[in-house]
Amino acid sequence: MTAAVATTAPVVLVLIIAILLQQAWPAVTHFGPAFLTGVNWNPVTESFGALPAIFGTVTTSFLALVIALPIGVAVAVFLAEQGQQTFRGVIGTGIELLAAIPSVVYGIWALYVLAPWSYQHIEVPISDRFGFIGWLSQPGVRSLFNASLVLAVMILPTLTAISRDVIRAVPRGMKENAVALGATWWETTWRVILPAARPGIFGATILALGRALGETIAVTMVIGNRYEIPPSIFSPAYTLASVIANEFTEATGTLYPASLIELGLVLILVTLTVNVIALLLVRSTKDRFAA
Amino acid sequence: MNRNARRRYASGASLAIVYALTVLALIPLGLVLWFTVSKGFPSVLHPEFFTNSFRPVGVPGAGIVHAIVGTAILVGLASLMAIPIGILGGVYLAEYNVARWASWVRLASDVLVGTPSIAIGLFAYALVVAPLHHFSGYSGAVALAILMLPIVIRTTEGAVALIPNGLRESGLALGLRRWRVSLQLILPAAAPGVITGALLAVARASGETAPLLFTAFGNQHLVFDPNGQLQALPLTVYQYALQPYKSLQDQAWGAALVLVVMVLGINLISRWVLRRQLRLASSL
Amino acid sequence: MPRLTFEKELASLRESLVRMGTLVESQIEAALNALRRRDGGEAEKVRTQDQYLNELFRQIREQVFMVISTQQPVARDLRYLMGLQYIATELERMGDYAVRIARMTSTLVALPDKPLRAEFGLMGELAIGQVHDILEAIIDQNVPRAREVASRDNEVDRLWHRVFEDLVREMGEGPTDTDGALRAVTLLLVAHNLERISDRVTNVAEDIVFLETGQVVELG
Amino acid sequence: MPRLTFEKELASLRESLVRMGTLVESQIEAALNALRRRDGGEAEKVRTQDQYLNELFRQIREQVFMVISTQQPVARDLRYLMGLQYIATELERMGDYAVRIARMTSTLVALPDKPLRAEFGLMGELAIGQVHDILEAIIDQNVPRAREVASRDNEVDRLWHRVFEDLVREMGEGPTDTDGALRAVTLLLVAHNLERISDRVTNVAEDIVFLETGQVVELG
Amino acid sequence: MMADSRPFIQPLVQAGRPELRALNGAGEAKVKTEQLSFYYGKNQALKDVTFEIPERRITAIIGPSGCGKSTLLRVFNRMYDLIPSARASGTVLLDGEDVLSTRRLLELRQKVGMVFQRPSPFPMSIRDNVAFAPRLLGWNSTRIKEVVRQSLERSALWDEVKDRLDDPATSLSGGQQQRLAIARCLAVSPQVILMDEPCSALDPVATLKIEDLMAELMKDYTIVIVTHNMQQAARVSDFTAFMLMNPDGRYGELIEFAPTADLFNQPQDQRTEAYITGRFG
Amino acid sequence: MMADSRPFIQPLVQAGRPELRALNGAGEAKVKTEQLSFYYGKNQALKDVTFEIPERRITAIIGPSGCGKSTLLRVFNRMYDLIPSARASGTVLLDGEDVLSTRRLLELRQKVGMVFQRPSPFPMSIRDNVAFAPRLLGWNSTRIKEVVRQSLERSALWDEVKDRLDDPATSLSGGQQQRLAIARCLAVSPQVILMDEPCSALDPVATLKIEDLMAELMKDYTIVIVTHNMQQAARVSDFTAFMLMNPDGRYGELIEFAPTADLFNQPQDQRTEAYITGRFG
Repeated sequence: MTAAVATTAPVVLVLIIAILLQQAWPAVTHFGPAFLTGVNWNPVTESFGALPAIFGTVTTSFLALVIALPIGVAVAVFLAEQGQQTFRGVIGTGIELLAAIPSVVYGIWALYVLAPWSYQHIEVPISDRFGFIGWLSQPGVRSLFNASLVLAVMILPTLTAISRDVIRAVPRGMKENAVALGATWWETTWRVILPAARPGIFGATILALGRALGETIAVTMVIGNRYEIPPSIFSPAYTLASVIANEFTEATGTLYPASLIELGLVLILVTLTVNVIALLLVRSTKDRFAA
Repeated sequence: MNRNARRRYASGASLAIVYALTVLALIPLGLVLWFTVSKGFPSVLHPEFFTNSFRPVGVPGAGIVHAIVGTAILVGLASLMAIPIGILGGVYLAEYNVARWASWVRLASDVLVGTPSIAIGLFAYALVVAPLHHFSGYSGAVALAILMLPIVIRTTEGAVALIPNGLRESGLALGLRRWRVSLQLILPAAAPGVITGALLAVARASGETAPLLFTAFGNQHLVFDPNGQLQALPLTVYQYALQPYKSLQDQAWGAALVLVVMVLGINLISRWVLRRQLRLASSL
Repeated sequence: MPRLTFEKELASLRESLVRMGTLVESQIEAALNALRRRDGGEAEKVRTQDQYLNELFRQIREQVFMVISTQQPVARDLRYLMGLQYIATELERMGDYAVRIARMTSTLVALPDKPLRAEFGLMGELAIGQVHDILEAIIDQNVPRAREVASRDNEVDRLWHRVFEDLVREMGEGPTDTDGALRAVTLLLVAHNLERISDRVTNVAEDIVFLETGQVVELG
Repeated sequence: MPRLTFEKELASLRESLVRMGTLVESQIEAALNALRRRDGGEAEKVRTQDQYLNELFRQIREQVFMVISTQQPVARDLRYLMGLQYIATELERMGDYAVRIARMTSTLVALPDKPLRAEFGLMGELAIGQVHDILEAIIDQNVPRAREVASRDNEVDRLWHRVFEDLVREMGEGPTDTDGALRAVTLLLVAHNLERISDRVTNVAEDIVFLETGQVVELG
Repeated sequence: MMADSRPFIQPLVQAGRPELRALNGAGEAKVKTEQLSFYYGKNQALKDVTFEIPERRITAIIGPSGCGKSTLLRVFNRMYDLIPSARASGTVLLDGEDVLSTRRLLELRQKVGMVFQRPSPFPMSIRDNVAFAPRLLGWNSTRIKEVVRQSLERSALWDEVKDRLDDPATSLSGGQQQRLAIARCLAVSPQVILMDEPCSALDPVATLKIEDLMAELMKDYTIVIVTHNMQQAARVSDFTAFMLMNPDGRYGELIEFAPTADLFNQPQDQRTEAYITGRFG
Repeated sequence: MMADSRPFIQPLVQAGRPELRALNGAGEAKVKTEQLSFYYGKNQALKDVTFEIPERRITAIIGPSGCGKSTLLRVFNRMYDLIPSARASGTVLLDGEDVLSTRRLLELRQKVGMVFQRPSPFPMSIRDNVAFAPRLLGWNSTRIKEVVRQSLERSALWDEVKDRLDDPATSLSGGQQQRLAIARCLAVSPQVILMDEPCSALDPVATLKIEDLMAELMKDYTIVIVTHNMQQAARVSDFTAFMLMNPDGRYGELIEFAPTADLFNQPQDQRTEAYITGRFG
């Protein structure tokens, strides 16, 4: 009985892929591999290519990660320190709560607050100085960069929370030993604790990456939804999720929705691989200290 | 000595940097809350906001009751589907985790947690909407259920796994049946953790937009029939926010505030429950 | 917290010791009776009895062993065990003296009878009294009593010296024959052994002081 | 795995025991020399020396205590410790006999000189030899040797009986005076004590067998 | 005289010496183990263990870690069933009934109680902890009430908790929790009690309390205790089994089984002596 | 004769008896503790602890759990700094330098090494574990190479690991890991080594190995060991401090400090005797 129930998870997972594949089949057969490399998206001529969306998705996510990772780990280290527990507790809880805030809320905030601000105080100044570098020119309110920015804010809590747990999982004895050997706080953290936690933190990172890749709403609201490989990180772009979110409901015919669903399929496969890697890594750390 | 002085200095400096970064991290997160509250507050002040449903732009007294009700129905249905299954599954994973494929189940549910909600929306669409040829609350509930299921499973398993093995052994050593030990000794001990899991799942589900876009789809009127289209809070925020009309944008902020309060509320409760669980487990 | 097992074993050990003491006492008594009544049979019995005494002694030692190796006693407990064992050793010796007296009795029985001088009776009384009382001191762990008993040693010594001098003078004066000499010498040795017994009592007293207080003292 | 501390303490304990043995041996030797040379001073010295013997004995006991209470020895280790302690007890006794011989020597010195009969020399030789050899047996933990040494007891016994009979006969025959009697009796006691010493050696031998093999045996 | 001198020796013999105490009355084999071998999947954990656990006595199993003493203990109540791939061969007879093959597992475990290293009290009141099993066994409340009291009394806990039976069990100290665990297992009135390092998590004071308790329980129960603390085995047990891991086979085997007093004074096997005198390895 | 009979007694006295061994050469106070009190926030953990730890001797601190022995140990290298709200008053002098007030923490901790109950090897190779601290001190590689070897030799681990110095430290057995921990702390050549229950996680065999090692190290280091295993304290230490929790104040205090042999034979304090003879509480 329970055994049967327990299998629902894998069953569902397989179902999802199977059904989406079946739904996407027309597109898969019609475009073949070219779908992944095609650059235009034209419902009228029914020519669809996923590359710009894929590019958008991947770049936004990685950019977000680059911004969030160092900060996240730093905060995690801060939180894992003992002392002023209540204080750290409050901050920790606060950050975890922010992980729970619906993405649509981040979206609206990004749309009306973050994006304008970042346009004025980040994009413009940078492009003024470094505009001569192509991909730092043409600042815009709705841009790939701002999407990354909001993503960074959104994954920061996850990143922090998991990293903190991993760091806390490092046996206290290690810290004590290092300190007893006359190591400073930094030496202890940097040479003993973080190395011990490394795999776990890496796992957390990739997990966050997965989140970023799949994030739909917030990105859709600020990325500008232009279906092209943007010339600059400050220009509008598109992501797999956004395309689906924006176009699926009005998609007509067979090939158009099929293509959209194929986009979804691509998205799933990307996140799936990323996730699997992450999970295996996290697990390995846990086991290390379980022994 | 000299070197040691340098070491102390380096250590101090790096500590300072860590603190600085923490502050930096807190700023945007703080701002999110601040703006949601400050911008959403005005619209929340009107009682109609909670009693009335959609009014065309310009017509005063617009409200979001239809969205709240919709969310309630969707999440309610989803919970009915996801939570019981999730709990049993979680207990099974923790209690019989020796089974070879258990680790696969675990991996699957983890992956499911990470699957983009939009894709799950697509799935629900293909599974329910397409065959029935109309958007419906049911399809939305299905989507949300799929979102919730892995969360419930994993948190339940986590909570159960937290219970020291000694408890299990002691129970069996007293000559009690395996399933009795699992359900009458272990599960009660893990109850708070399990509840936490359920609550978190609910919170997550009630905040999701993407899966509802082409399942529940949305509805401007207050309806209770899950077989038809349903509005939901997140949908409201999403749709109104992108409108050029100030009034709708304000309603969006208002809805956002309601949503945030709801979600954070649930979270805080679950957290409180969880803390009791941890204290208990550690004392076992 | 009692440490039941350990206490139980200590108790049984003390008990065995008391048994041993009683046996010793009866041995000495028997030996002296034999001497007084010139009863060769009784003397013989004393000698055979001695084996039980040795057996008891062996067992007490073994028991002490077992308790030490299984209970890891320290401080007072250990002292107590060792003390009991010291005492056992002394008792076993006393037993030997009883046997020796018995042996000499057998010699005397073979010789022509003569009235036994009063001192022997006295010394016997005293010695037996000491042994008896020291046993009580052991049982009710009574240190002052032990000291008191030890102090009586002097009296016995006095008697022993008197007996010695008298016998020597006797031998010196007047015409003697081998039998006479043999008898005198034997009696002398009997007295000597009685004196040794009361010495041992002193040692036991010292051991009691030790096992109760942990102090090493020289009595008498 | 060696258990360094414990081994060290065992070693030092054995060492102390050997010291004690050597002292006993020299005590007995001294006592006999005094007897042979009629040297009151030497005899006196033996009696004063005895205190060191007792001190040594006290310390060995204490040491055994400490080792038991701190090292919780069991089985062979415990047996070994107890064995050493038994031996110490015997040695201390031998010391007492030496003292007694010395005391008697003082008595004899006061009396008119007469040639000492050969048996005393012999018995002395034998006794000392036994003590000496049993010490070696202890040092190189040599059980057969111990047994051999113990077996020599019979020879000493034989001598003791001869001395006894001769002296008694002497006293019986012919005219004697108090001094003569005293002298005879004293010599008799000397011989008696020598015999006792060699008895003790037998006990030591038994103890050696015990601490090496764990068997309780009756030798001689 | 011959006759009435015997008593001088006889009674004494019984007093101090477990192996002789064992001879009168109780002490017949309660559990017979013959040629017991045990495997975790491919690797063998025990080989040809053969010995008899005497009734209403305390039997200690000692040995260095990895010698399989815990494994052996877990055979007696089939705890190893929890581990798949665990397999036992040979015979283990409890009152003549085969433990390894019995289908009546629940009865077996009620007959053979077990106390673990960590007391792990159930997350409920002290009373409910003791009453837990009886309730599931569907005993009526009066009987349960009775049992709770008895068990707590026997485990020398009653006086300490009788006024707070409804407090959570977790509010007890480590030592008390362990005694509660014992009470819990007494509640189903077992005949054999297996103890797996019951004191290794306790301080000396609590430890000695438990040891005294064992001495008490011995009167009515057959106790088997696994401990890596030799001194403890020596202190509490009547019989001791010494196990060692076979250097080649990497499996545990029984080296020597004897009355405790003998094993700690005259061990028959070189390795036993080496181990108890700490000259080992 | 008087004269040359003395030697019969003299040397013997020194041999078996730590407190007397202590008298010759080493044994002067290395750490002086005076009126030491310790607080965790509001509640007092130690009160007026005053005693002296002799140089190049093994000093054991025993007592029931909660008597504050670990706390006391953690004062000597200021480990308690890790716990905020922990506060110490009184004086602790190490070679005359005040430990409580010193700002030169790193130096202090290099001088006072510590070994914990759980060895917790660092997630790196065996070699790197030992080389950890020296590298922080910026020693040159040749010197480090040298130190690694020495430390491992002193901790009696060299022969077992010399061919696998680059294996992860976690691949070692529990006992080896503990000796590695010792090597790790020897590497910075401390003068005092604090050991907090170093053996409570090990089996008897590994335990005795460590105890022997301590006996070796004693020649060059001052060792302070906290253990709840009285027998162990008795076996290894020259001096023993017995601590107890004050029933009213709920703070730990030093009941008796004496040469081990004396403390276990003639304890001066009732409570000490009660504790070591197990008649406690």
